[in-house]
Amino acid sequence: MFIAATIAILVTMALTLARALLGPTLFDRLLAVNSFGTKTVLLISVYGFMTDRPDFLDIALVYSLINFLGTIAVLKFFEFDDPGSETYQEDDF
Amino acid sequence: METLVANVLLTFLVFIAIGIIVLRDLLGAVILLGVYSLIAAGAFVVMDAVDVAFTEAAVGSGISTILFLGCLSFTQHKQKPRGHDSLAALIFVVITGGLLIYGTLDMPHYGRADSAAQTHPELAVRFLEQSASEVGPPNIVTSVLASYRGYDTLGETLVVFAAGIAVLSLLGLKRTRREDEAPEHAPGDTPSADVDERR
Amino acid sequence: MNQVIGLYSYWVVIVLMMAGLYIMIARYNLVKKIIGLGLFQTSIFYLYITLGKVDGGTAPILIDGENVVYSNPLPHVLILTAIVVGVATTAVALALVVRIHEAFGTIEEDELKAIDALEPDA
Amino acid sequence: MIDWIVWAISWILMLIGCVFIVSGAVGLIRMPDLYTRLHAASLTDTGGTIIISLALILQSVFVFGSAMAAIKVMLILFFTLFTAPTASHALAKTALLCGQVPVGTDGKPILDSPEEATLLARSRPADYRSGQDAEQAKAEGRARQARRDRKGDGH
Repeated sequence: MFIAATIAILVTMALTLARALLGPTLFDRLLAVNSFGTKTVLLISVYGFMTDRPDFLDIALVYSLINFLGTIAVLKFFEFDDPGSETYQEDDF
Repeated sequence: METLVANVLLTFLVFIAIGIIVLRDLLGAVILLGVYSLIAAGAFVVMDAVDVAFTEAAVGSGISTILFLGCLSFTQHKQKPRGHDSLAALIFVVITGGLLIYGTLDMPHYGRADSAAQTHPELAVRFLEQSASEVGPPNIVTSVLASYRGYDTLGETLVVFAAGIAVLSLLGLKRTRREDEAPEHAPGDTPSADVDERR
Repeated sequence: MNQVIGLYSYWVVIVLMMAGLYIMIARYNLVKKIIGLGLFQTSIFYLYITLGKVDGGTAPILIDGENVVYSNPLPHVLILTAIVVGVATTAVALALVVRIHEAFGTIEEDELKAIDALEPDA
Repeated sequence: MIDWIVWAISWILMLIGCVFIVSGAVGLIRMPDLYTRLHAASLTDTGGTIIISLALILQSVFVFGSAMAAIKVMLILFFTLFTAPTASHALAKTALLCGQVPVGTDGKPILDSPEEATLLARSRPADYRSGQDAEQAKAEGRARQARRDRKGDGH
């Protein structure tokens, strides 16, 4: 069960990473990164159960908080900048 | 299975590194660096280094992202799109990487228990067997960090202190937040009035 | 095949290292160079942690039980120190970049060189 | 007997959760614009996390016999339930504020310009319809720009 879940989460992470790398705007990247953080939390929780040592869930806990903090920090950065400017519309790839 | 998970996470890291190279936008690169640290920390958990994973998540993914954002808010956001994909640098990097890969051919394989790092009697073996009776805490990393290598940790603290002093002496304490401008240009913890005026 | 699986992690570490080195050489933007430095640093951390892993081992936190295999704790300790020192280095480098931007108005290396050539005393 | 039931329930929960998160990631790839992607990702993320956490709580109580692990998983669930919707909301709001125009079902933007999206993000819905708040926001923006220009001349 845990192995199947781990594989599913890894596939999800790969798809999310593709969006983070392709994402035309920075907001797409940010969304993908936020989603990726949630997947990392899940992966670590499931992995702890898979290896019979579920003591390391604290790390998943820390990750979920850090992930939220990072996202909000970047969003604040956007908000304090000039909204409506053309800076964040660029297509990079 | 564990090796598979670790290797998949490593492969993600390679893709993110390529993304950081290709990306022209600095803010995007900083966001990708944050997720790079997060994946690295996840892989540290898979490789049994839980303390390192804690630190890497808090410091690498949290604090350094915020430091980069603070720096970017004082400077330009964008890397200028000029031709600087240097062929000489690429050749140099490929040659160096090739030599390093040639050097890894003699290294012990991933997870081998009989390599020199694992079997040295004075280091890892001793820490694993004696630390519970000599120092006490069940977490061996804590015992080594605070007791066997205590001076090392003291030096680390000194380095961090020196870095704090250096940052303060470079940026100064005089930058106070100006009243009327306060909500607009203060994304970092060290807001600057001078830089805004110059812009 | 065995060789490839056993050495894959080292190769990935080398690729990451070279990616960071390439960014530091070929990109003119100073912040981008620091990002490359961060990539390089994290790849080194990875190399050490990889060396400490033992097959079938668990994290080096003592638990009761017969024949428990622990991974090597020594690289973890070294890297804990290195991570904290690394972020201190990054902070100083970023402060330098902010200062350079205040003094010269640019953070592009080639523009800085041009300004420097114009006024050597500045 | 109880073992079988616990295993069956946690298998089913885990499978449903995996389907949720994988479909969310597929939505993240396939959807046409930012706001639809946000919808796909945030909904399935939260749902998948809830269901997988339930499976993990069942496992930790009945199979591993560790109450501590169950409490930790519950804390993770708790934080996710608070932080994930907040992050999604902040992301959507900031995207609108920075002028990301949503796309309609026919593939065309539903607003005329990025500025309009910014004004929409700044106004409350009722005021926006009457247009008063939008005018006020415009005036404020102009005043701020003028202040900045004046300062630029001074130095």
